[in-house]
Amino acid sequence: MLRRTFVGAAAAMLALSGSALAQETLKVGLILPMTGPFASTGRQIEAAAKLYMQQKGDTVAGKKIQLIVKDDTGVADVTKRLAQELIVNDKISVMAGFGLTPLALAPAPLATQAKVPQVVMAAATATITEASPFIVRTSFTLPQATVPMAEWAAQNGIKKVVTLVSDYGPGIDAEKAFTGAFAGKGGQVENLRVPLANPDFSPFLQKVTDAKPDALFVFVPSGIGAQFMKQFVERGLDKSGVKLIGPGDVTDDDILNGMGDVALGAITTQHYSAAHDSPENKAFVEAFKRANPNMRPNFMAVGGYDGMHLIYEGLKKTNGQGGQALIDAMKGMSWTSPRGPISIDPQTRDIVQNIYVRKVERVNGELYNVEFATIANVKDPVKAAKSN
Amino acid sequence: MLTILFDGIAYGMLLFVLACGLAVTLGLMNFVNLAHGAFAMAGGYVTAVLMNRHGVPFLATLPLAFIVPALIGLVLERTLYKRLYARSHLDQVLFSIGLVFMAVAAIDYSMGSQQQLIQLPSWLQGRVEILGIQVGLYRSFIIAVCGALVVALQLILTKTRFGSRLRAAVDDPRVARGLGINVSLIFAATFAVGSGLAGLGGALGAEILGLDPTFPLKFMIYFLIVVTVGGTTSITGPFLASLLLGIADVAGKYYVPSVGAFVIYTLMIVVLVLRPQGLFDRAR
Amino acid sequence: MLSNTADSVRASLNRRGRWKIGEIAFWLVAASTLFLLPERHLILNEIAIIGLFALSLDLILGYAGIVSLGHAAFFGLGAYAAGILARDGFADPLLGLGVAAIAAAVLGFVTSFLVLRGSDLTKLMVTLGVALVLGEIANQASWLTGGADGLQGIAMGPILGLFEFDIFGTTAYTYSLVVTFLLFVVARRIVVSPYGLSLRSIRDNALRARAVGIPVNRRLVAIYTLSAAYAGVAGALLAQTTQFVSLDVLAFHRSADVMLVLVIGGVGYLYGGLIGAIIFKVLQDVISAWTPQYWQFWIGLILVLIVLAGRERLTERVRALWPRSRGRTVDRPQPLTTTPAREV
Amino acid sequence: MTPALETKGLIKRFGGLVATDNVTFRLEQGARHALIGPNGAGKTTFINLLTGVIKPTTGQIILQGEDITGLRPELRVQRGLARTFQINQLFPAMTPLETLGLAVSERMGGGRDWWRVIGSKTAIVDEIVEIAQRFRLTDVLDERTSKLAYGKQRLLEIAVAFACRPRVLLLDEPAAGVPEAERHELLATVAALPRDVSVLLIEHDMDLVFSFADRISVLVNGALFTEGTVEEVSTDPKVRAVYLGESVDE
Repeated sequence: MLRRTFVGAAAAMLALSGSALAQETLKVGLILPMTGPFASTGRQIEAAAKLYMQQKGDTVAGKKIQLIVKDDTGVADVTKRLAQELIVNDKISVMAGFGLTPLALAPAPLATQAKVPQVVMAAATATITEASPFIVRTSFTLPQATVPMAEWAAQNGIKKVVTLVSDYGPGIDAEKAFTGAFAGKGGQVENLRVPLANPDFSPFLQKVTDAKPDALFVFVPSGIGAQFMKQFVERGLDKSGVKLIGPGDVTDDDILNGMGDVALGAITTQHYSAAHDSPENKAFVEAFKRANPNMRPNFMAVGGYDGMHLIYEGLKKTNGQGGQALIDAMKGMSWTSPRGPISIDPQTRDIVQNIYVRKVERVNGELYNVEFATIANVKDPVKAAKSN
Repeated sequence: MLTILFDGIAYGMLLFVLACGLAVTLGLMNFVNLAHGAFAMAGGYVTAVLMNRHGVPFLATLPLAFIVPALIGLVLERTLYKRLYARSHLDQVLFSIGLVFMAVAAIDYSMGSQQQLIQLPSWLQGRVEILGIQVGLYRSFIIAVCGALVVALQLILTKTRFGSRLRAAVDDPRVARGLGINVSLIFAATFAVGSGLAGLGGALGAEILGLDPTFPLKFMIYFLIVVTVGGTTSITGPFLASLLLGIADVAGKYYVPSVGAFVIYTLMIVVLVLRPQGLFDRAR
Repeated sequence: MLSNTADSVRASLNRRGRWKIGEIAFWLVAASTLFLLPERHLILNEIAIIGLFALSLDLILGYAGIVSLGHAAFFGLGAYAAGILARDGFADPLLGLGVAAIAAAVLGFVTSFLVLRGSDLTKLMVTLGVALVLGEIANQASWLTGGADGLQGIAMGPILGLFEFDIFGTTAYTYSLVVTFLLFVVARRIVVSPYGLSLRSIRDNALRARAVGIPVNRRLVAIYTLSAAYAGVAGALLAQTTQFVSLDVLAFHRSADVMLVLVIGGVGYLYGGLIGAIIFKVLQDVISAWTPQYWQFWIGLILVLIVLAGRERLTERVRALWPRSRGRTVDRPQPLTTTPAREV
Repeated sequence: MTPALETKGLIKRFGGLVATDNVTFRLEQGARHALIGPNGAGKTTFINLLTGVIKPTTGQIILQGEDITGLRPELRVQRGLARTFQINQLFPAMTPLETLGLAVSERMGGGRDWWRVIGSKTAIVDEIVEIAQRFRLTDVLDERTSKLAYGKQRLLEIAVAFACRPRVLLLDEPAAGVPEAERHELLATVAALPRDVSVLLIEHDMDLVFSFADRISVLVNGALFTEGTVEEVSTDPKVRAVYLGESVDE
């Protein structure tokens, strides 16, 4: 017991020394999957974070910000080790990034122990922010993006839906959120789960064909969405009148344009589209494309961009101090992001944002998710339900 | 029902074209080439780059998707692979895994990590109904192309001089050499053709299997299953194994989605333990 | 004259069992890192674990000639066993190690019968298949393993009731290093024992080994089981020191990496795994700090070069750095060209 | 007296091919018995049947009065049936010392010993020394086996089998391939094998057969063709016809 207190004290001192001693530079550890199957997530976030620093300068509250990028290769125990090293050796003020749910959960105990705020820029399982009081999120939660989809579907004459999700945390989250909300409105739902690593969707799509639903709700991690779309169309599901709906991952901006006409007409709900009509977004997209030719910012990028903003503004407020002060400063913060108005819920440390209903259309020769309806200020429904 | 069978056959055919080169290198040169998938990836990227950056029509890219990996294969065979024929399987495995790592990183560096997408010509999109079965046009195309390849390969192997020399070299390289057959040349040519076929498979499969830098690692296991289950002494063995695997995979996911992959791996182990020479090999 | 010969025979036979100066130095250096490199304890911990994992592979590959592309099956099983135990309230680390070792040993024993027959390729595929099946099971049984999200909520108690795991990784590294060292000492004894000698003979020439009266299969089953238990302990160490387990512990790349580690360090002399782990991790750390996206390329290149240069020769070189009392070496056999396939 | 080794009606078929055809054979205690026959006569199959590498289709194999037909190879060795191979089967990466140490310690049940080193047992050390001297290997004990001269490797091949302390020793062409200069040493050690070991010699070299053996069996097409003393067989015109006639200059 005595030892435990000692460890706690040591960790606290460490966090203190991180801000008190290293006056000159404040270090931000950015841990991302830069190689492996989820590398594209890492690349988007890194590019956005660097863009933010390039735009806003690398000095905050009189101190220099140093970004340390580490590749966890998408492996959770590596994430944890890297986080630990960054905390212990580099004495970072904030850790950020975290491309997938397990990667965000693995270092959570460290955040608590060392009192280092952990800014989740990508992972989207609802429960993540409950893993540590030092976790704050600038991406989204799947239920947040999904429940509006269910409501929209119910209001627009869809009665029977088949859900098809990747079999892992976020997928199951999406399935539950949609099924709950849609069944609550009197709809009929059938669930299908596909393995996370899956080369061929055809057997699952065949099941969908056989079920003859009004709409197919789909969640697959961004990246394999394209494959899904193609097979959806190849199977003629679009022509047989099955609407494709889901959270925006499947029509990820990063690869949407490459999907071609097969993606046209897909209806998704999400917090960000590169086609979002606002001056902030136009500037963001343009700058992003200039800095990274051949890339279009997607919802991962905006999560990284806003994450950096949150870190900058938080540090400004605390005058460079980290730890508890920084996480407190981040709570309740609100600003206008490229995606629209957003804020950090002071209770849950999760993001509150508008969710947009979009449809894939061709704009100036390129495919975009064009927003046509807005549901304002959506909180994560899972945690909202708990607090009520 | 029959649609599932049809999809499985298309998938299996594709696997065969991807993996048959591996079967030949393994059977002929007794070389375990885990980097086989890298050649397939090369073919896929040739097609993707030609189509997306240079606007070459899909069909026109296919010959190049064969030729480019074949040339790469030829060069690598002459410079590196041939040094390793006499080594242990372990050395070969390590060497080819090293090549895979390099290929993955190199493609990632030059092409980016995202999925490469290709636009099929419109006449290959969609599906038609034949005798009450829903048939995907592109999958029919794959079956046709791969079926033609299988027949061609079988004819080359059994009817041509090259085929008989190849078979002689497989049976006993020393005797073949004694008969004045240039075994080394046959090895090189076969390796190149095998790599080229993999490339073609990669190009055809980009639409169905996806194409990104991790392709060689993702599908390596499938290729190995085809080869080890099918055996390496003939073309028909791996062919039947591919079809079986394709149909089992698709049907498994359709009927028992929660145990699909499980069944395939277990089956592989059972086959290997009971028939180490492969399911369709003649008993020796 | 006769007693002279007997003495020199005895000396020769015992020489392998004695600790050499280089070995003692190796472990002293390892121990000194506890004090000299306090900032690197986290990566050192990983090195110790991977070293132990590679050591376990060396037991079957280097000493018994069994190739495996699925050794992660045992590593992962050990990790999950220890992790689940800790999650469900049995927080004692040593208990976890024991359970992990037993669980992995049982799996090793059962699957060993699958790898007794067949060519190298068959063995590679069968071991790979076992690991894949296990990965599928862990994925499906998410009520037990947490599925693709990983096993959450591992809380480890203090080691021996005294030493709490700390954030600097010092306790973790000390723990892993001590466990690795103890298991190394055991392995070292085993490989120089008559049993170990019989394994080497099986690797060299199984046909003759049988003709000397060695029950080949039983010996292989035993070493495979032991190796599995070692791998299980390595997995348990990872689970306990990172307090996290994900499906990744069973993934193919774990098996491939450990093979790579062992090959970099050299097969068949126990230190290969440890040295390989050091080289591999340091390289990975350095290269990936320099170019986070593309470090795999350089690892791949190194692997290709090692094989092309002839890894046995390289291993000889490394071993030659060990001070030895006489010029005799214990290396791998050349391919057994003298063994025709007569066993069938 | 019980024969050292005996087969009764031994038959081995590979598909349609009869490789061993109803062989009933006796090896007397302390015998020096040679088994000869033209190439393809089934000598190797017969040896493989005796040692248990392959199982007979029907028939019995009896070692020192005990039926060993169903036993695994290593158990036959433990019961006193050892063999040498026509082509050296050694442990290339081990030394002769380790090879002999292995064989001796295995015989003493030491192969299950996980903990001690071999050299700690005096009985083992003494026996290694004795065998090394008998087979003239004392000088090369610490060399790598793969680096030994061929004649020494051949001696080691016999020494390993001898280290199993067999009651019956099967020598498969012990002098095959040995250069003339090293041949004498080898033949001398073979001739000096102790008399309590019964030896079955499989050989092509007629000089060696005539100088070593006191009985000869002739195997033709998998069946026992004839059997008798050296004199009887060497003068048998039928044997000359089927066997000696075919390989005059061997």
